[in-house]
Amino acid sequence: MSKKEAFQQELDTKHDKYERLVKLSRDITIESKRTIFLLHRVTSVPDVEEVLAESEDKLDGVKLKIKLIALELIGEDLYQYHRAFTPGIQEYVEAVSFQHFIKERSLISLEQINKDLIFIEDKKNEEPEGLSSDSQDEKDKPVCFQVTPTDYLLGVADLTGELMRLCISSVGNGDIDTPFELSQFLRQVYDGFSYIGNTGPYEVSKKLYTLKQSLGKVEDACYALKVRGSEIPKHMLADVFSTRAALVESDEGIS
Amino acid sequence: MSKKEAFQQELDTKHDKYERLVKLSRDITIESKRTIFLLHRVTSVPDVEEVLAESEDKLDGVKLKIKLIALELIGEDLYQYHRAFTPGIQEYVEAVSFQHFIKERSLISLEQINKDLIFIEDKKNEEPEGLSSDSQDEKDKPVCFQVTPTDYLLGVADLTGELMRLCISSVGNGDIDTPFELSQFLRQVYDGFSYIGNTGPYEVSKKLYTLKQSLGKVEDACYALKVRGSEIPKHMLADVFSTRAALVESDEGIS
Amino acid sequence: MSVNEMFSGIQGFLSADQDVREDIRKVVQGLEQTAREILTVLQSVHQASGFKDNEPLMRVFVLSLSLSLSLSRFHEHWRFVLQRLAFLAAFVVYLESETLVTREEVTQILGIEVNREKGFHLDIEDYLSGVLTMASELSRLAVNSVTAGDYSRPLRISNFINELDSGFRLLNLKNDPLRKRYDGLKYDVKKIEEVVYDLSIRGLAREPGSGGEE
Amino acid sequence: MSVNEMFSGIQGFLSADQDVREDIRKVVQGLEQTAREILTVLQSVHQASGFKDNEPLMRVFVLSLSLSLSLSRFHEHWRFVLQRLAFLAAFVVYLESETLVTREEVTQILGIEVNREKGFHLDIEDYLSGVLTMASELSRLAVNSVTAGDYSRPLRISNFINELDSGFRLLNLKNDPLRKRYDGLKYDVKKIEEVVYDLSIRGLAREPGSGGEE
Amino acid sequence: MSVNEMFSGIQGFLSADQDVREDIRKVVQGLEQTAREILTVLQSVHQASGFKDNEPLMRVFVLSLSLSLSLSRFHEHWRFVLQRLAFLAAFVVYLESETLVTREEVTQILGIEVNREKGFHLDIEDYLSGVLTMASELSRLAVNSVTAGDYSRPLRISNFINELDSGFRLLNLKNDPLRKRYDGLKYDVKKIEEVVYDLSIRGLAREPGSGGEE
Amino acid sequence: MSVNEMFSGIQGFLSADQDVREDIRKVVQGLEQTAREILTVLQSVHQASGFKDNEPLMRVFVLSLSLSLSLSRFHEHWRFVLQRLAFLAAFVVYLESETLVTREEVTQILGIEVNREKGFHLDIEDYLSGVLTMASELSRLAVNSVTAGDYSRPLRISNFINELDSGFRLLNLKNDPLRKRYDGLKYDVKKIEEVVYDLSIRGLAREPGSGGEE
Amino acid sequence: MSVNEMFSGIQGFLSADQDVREDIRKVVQGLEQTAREILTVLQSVHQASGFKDNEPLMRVFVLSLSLSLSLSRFHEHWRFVLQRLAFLAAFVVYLESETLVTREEVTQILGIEVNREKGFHLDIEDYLSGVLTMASELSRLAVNSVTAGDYSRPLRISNFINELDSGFRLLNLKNDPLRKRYDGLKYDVKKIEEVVYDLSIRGLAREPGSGGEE
Amino acid sequence: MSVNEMFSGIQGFLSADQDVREDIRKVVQGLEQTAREILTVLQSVHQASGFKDNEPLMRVFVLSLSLSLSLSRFHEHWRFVLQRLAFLAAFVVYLESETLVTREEVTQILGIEVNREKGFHLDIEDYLSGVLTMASELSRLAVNSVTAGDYSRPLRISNFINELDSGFRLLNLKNDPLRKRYDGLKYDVKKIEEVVYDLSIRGLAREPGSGGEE
Ligand SMILES: [Mn+2]
Ligand SMILES: [Mn+2]
Repeated sequence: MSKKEAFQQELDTKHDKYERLVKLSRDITIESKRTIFLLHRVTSVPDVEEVLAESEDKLDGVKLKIKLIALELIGEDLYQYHRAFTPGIQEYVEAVSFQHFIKERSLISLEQINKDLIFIEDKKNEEPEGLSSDSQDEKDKPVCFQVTPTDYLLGVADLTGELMRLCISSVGNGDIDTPFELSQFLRQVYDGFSYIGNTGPYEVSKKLYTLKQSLGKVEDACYALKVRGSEIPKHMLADVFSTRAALVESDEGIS
Repeated sequence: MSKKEAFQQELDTKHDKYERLVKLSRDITIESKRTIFLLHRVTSVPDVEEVLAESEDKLDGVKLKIKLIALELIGEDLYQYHRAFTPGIQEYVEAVSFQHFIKERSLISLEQINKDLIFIEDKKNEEPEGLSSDSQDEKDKPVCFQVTPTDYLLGVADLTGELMRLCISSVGNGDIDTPFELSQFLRQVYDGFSYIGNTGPYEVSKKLYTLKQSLGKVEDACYALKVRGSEIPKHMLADVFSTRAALVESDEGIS
Repeated sequence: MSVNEMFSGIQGFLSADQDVREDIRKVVQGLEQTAREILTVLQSVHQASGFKDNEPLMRVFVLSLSLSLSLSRFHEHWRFVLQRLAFLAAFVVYLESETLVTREEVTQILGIEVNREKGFHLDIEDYLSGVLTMASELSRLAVNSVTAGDYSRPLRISNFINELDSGFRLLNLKNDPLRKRYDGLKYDVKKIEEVVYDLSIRGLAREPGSGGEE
Repeated sequence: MSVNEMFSGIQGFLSADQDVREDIRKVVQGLEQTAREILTVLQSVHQASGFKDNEPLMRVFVLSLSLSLSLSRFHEHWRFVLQRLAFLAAFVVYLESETLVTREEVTQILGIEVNREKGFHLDIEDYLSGVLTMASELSRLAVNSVTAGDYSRPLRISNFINELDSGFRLLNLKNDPLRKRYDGLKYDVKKIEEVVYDLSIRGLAREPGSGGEE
Repeated sequence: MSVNEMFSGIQGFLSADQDVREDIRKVVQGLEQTAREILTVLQSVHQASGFKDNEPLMRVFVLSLSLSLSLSRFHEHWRFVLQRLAFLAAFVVYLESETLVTREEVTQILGIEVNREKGFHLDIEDYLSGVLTMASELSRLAVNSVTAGDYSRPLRISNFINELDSGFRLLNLKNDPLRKRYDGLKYDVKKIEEVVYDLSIRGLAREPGSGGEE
Repeated sequence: MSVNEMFSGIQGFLSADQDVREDIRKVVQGLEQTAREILTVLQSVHQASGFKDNEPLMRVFVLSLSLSLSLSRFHEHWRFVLQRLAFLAAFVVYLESETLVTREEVTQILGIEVNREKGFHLDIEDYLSGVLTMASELSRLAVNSVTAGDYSRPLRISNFINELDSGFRLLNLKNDPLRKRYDGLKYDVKKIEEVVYDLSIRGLAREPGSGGEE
Repeated sequence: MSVNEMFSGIQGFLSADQDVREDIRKVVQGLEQTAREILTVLQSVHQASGFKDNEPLMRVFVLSLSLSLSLSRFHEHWRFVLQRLAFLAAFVVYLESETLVTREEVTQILGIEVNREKGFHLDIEDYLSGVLTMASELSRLAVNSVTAGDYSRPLRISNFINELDSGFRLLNLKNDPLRKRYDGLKYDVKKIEEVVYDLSIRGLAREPGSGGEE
Repeated sequence: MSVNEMFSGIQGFLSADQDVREDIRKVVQGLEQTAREILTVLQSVHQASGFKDNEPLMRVFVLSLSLSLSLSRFHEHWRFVLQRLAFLAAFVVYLESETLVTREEVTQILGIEVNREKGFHLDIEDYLSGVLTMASELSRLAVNSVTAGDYSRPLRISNFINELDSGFRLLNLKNDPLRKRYDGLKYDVKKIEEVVYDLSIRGLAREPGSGGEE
């Protein structure tokens, strides 16, 4: 009987932790998705920096949640709970790499992502409730979370979908440079994924098709820009677009 | 324009007829299913004849609906509308062959089923509305409906499911002869279907597995009867059951 | 901006929906736990000692009162646990009175509404499904009663199940999962009949009420 | 017999449900026919002659009044036709006033309830889906306006679609089919932008209101 | 044995059916090969050189005469190839006269009966399906005509397709596969509208026959 | 034209392949018919009268000799019928001698080669699949033997199946379909054990050999 | 190029992973073979002769010592074989002592660590899964014991299984595969109850311990 | 024991087969790695800089020489990688010479036998599948060439694809996966035609050969 109770306790502990991680993962997913939505506004607002600053704040909030995951996992088998938080982490990778691309026009590395997830435990009362700090020397060690290469890949694969959306929006808003940069960048990512091919987990191979479609849409957009731009010299094109942008701006009051 | 209107009329006529046939098929299905439900009462009521008579009435109603189908199909391509009424006809075959088995303990033939679907047109006002009797000599010819061999097979395949249910109910009600007769009969039907195998349409082959399961259940029931009957001579078994039946009868007032 | 305002409002609606789904998930989890506990108590009926305690029933009652979900469109989310609770209610009522619980009784026991317009309700299909689960539990009970030396209970169960069976025969079941479950009832009938037969040929069957242990 | 009576009652319920489903099927069929006819009239907007007649709208209004279905649990059965009608209402309202129809307006036009407790209603998802279908129709309209020699309409459509797009950006869409449809909006935006560009580089774009046909 | 005999009889019927199906399969294979060859010749219309030769049409005519299948119940087996042939007939007739082939003309070209009692026939659905396939080929032709420097053909195609589209919109299509194919027509219409737009905005569009720009 | 010539050559290859497939299809159809007829005769073993006639086996032998297909790459096309024939051979051999047919015996009975290089052959997987089908038929036979009053056959079948089961347990099965079918053997074993149990508890089981058939 | 380098690094990581998986696959294959052999020996318990030999157990012990995999993230790859081995350990322990093996005992028997930090370990889910497989084997054993004339073992098994069942009922199982397997326990319990019933009604059941083996 | 001995022998056969499969798996893995690397190099063709280096092709040649598998029955295992390599060979040959690679050339490039009796070979279906993959890559290349400012390449690709299309139209494709892939070719043709159209209408299309590359 007492044996059964011990089982029950072990199962409950595991289950409760799992549920907490699922909850955290969901929160991370929602906040990351919101960050991505926010970042898409860079194509339509005048002040990009403001959007970036706001996204920074949001991502800081997400990082705090990831810290809570890291705290839950101290002394635990990461992979036993991996399924609980992998959706959230992938979405975070998507969001953070999207922000990085907008700022730097480059792919954030796994190392960089993981470096940003090393947390120095400075305040004791930040610890989440329900977590017993049984070993004292843990307070000195930094809490850190390690994104797995697979989660990184899956997040980056989804990033390409967002970049495709960014490209189409850019075209819609008369930005003629971003699409070309994006096609260059997406081709590199696509080539990278092609290189990995089916050596990775099945989920990664599965994304290759969507990735190719996204790349195709971006290539088509560049093609369209090139073809329609062929009718008028490029510097004039820029003029047309700035006039156009002003026109849209001034219209906004009317309707 | 007038050409398009002619198309519209042709499509509408076809579609309306199709819808009417679907409606008739549904009615036939519902009434046939009700007949089958009714017939299952033979295992639990004292007067089997009464149930059979009632089922006869119900099936006569179904036949009238089939006559309406036959009237709709006069001068038409049967197979163009076949999909519309095949579910109903299969269910009718199931019902009529179930009734036949209960009465005769044999399989009704396709010829017999079709013979019962030759209708002599005696009253003119029986014609369904919306049907123009354009050719006069049709009144003399008998209206008849031909069940296709495939519909017959599919109906019989479903019959075996009902027979399995009848067998299990019989055992539950202490009838020890019906299960053995049923196992003999179902084995013949199963052998027949095995013989046809995959030469028939796919739907027929698909039913083979269910048919085998039904046969297995009946064989298991016979086995159970034989094994438990082995503990007591068969004539005594009958006594036990008649006592039991009386007991159930007398109980009914109490609860 | 007008369009923007409209969409802000819409976003509010969408978020609220998500919250309701989350709430349902939690309530359902709690109900499942309660159902499990009640069943554990009820299982003792299969032991020689039998079942006496009907206190757990009260707990369902209390718990379900906290349900204020008024949206039938989330039915799929709680269908399974409702069938489970309907089974438990039917089983308890049978054990107490050897009668068939009505749908109204189930809803009263569980503290829920029958009328679907008034919110949380009990579908006919869910009620019938619970009744069929009870029938299968009764066939097990018939077997175990004999082992425990109670030779009259199987006969009473047999009568009850026969009545149930003829009730179901009145239904023109379309619904596939329910029809399949109903086919299982015949096997329960058959199993109980075999028990009664075994008792009969050994002269152990007694008129219910005339002798019996109870 | 008591159990038998109970089951007879249950059979009644089950039959009634089936009848309701049958009724819905017929109403939906009629609505689809009406929707098709309205669309045919509306298509004339793509011709040089343009669209003038808003009489068909009335017919939806009248027809839908005959709907007295109060059961939201059959939503799946009329979801498709509702989205279609929402699109038509949105399209007519845009053509008449160049504004975005609200959900309330759609329900008034169609004569249905917003509040789901009161029966037949219009889900947010169905409303948004109808709006997205209209957006795609507008991108086609922008192209055909140019062919018909109307160079100001594309600019007005462009502004309207941009507003719509920024509205949708506020939504945190979970729902997969809707999200996918929303992605399509970006292509409509892009297509309209290309038309505006083509007009710009040829000096054909005019300030809406300053010149134009209207 | 009686049951055995019954099944033997049915087996005989099924075997006969199988033989007919086998025969149909062979005829259909031949027709498909012919259809493929005709299409190859017709494809030249998309090249700058254009299409001149209508000799292949004769071959369908001859081949189909050899068809003496009188069983409409195997319709499913030759439905696909008939639709293919109807498309080819419609395409040839359009290329020759820029008119829509009638169902009667198709049956004459293919040497088959319209009246279903007389055997092999052309269903209205199959005819319409063939016409829709032609529409999609015409949208491709509009694109390729521009490449070949023919700026008036796209306008003529546009008018033709618009007529076709409004004709189809009047039809109350119930038949699911046909309905789906009709949905594809929208894309063809849109594509052709865009080609006409491209010509208009560049001042290349001319009224067919009349000359002059808009 | 060069590309055209290449494709003409390729079409030649494809046609030759198609012809072979066509031939196989006919042979397989004939074999299936034979297999069905043999099975019909064998089914009589489940009747009280039992199975006596082993003449049909000869017919497989004769028919399969006419097979001269030497292409193992069409294996998929006759895999199914081969498994069926292997089952029949195994079943007949068991009924005659209550022993397990060997793969060599099956190939001799069917008149085919074991060596795959020499053409038509019997794969181990196909042989084992046939054996498993027989096992499932034997579990049915055990049940029906009891019904027919033969209480000793189930015990003999039980011993045979147990031997078979431990034989299969030696195999390291990777092949997915075979593995799945092997899982079914466990149910057959269990079913037969329950038959033997039913006989034992009623004192009906006798040691095979010691008591003989009833 | 920067992106290229990043993907090369990740590819390196993935390749290393693949190698580990390959190694695990081989070890697991060996373990499966061993498990199969042990089971073959254990199957003799279902024969009249019974099971005596516990030597194979040692072989698992030795083999598993060679496991030095310390990566819990490949748990999925050896989960199945571990459950199998846990079942075998539980079965052997039951046969020897009629007690439930503890998780600690299983890990000792298999020579693996409980503590997950130290590498290869036994999850509580895997342990419970093994126990449930044993329960199903015990229901088979109850049947076969009767056949072998041992009427007291089924009663002892019945008590043991009932204890197990009520133990499991206390567990709040969330883990889906385990939950499904637990549902199977109900059938085992029912089967054993029926065996006990059969013995009871024939007066063959005796209290274990009081009467000894027949 | 006789049955046991039989199964031991069978296990021997199965193990040998498994070893072959294991070997194939490793070779295929290596080939896939090579194919991936070649593709990465070839992808540079879509960049403005273009593709120059044909050295990777040699690496396939060398690696595939080590293949001495003579069993066509494992065809399924390497089918996928062969199609991939055939695609790469076809793509390289097109980039170098703008001609269609023949099946013989592919086998020479890959160092494999055409004759299937001599072992490892290249099926027509695998060759054609590779060619179709190339066609789809060429439609992408047409788009990207325009972006890179090369307006003459799309016209050359268009001519090449049209030839390919009419070649495929000669084939009587039964094989389902290939047929499906061939349907994709129509989209590639259409896509390329639209690119050429876009160039034409803007006066950017030049006859290949007459104007040269930009
Ligand atoms: Mn995303
Ligand atoms: Mn039925």
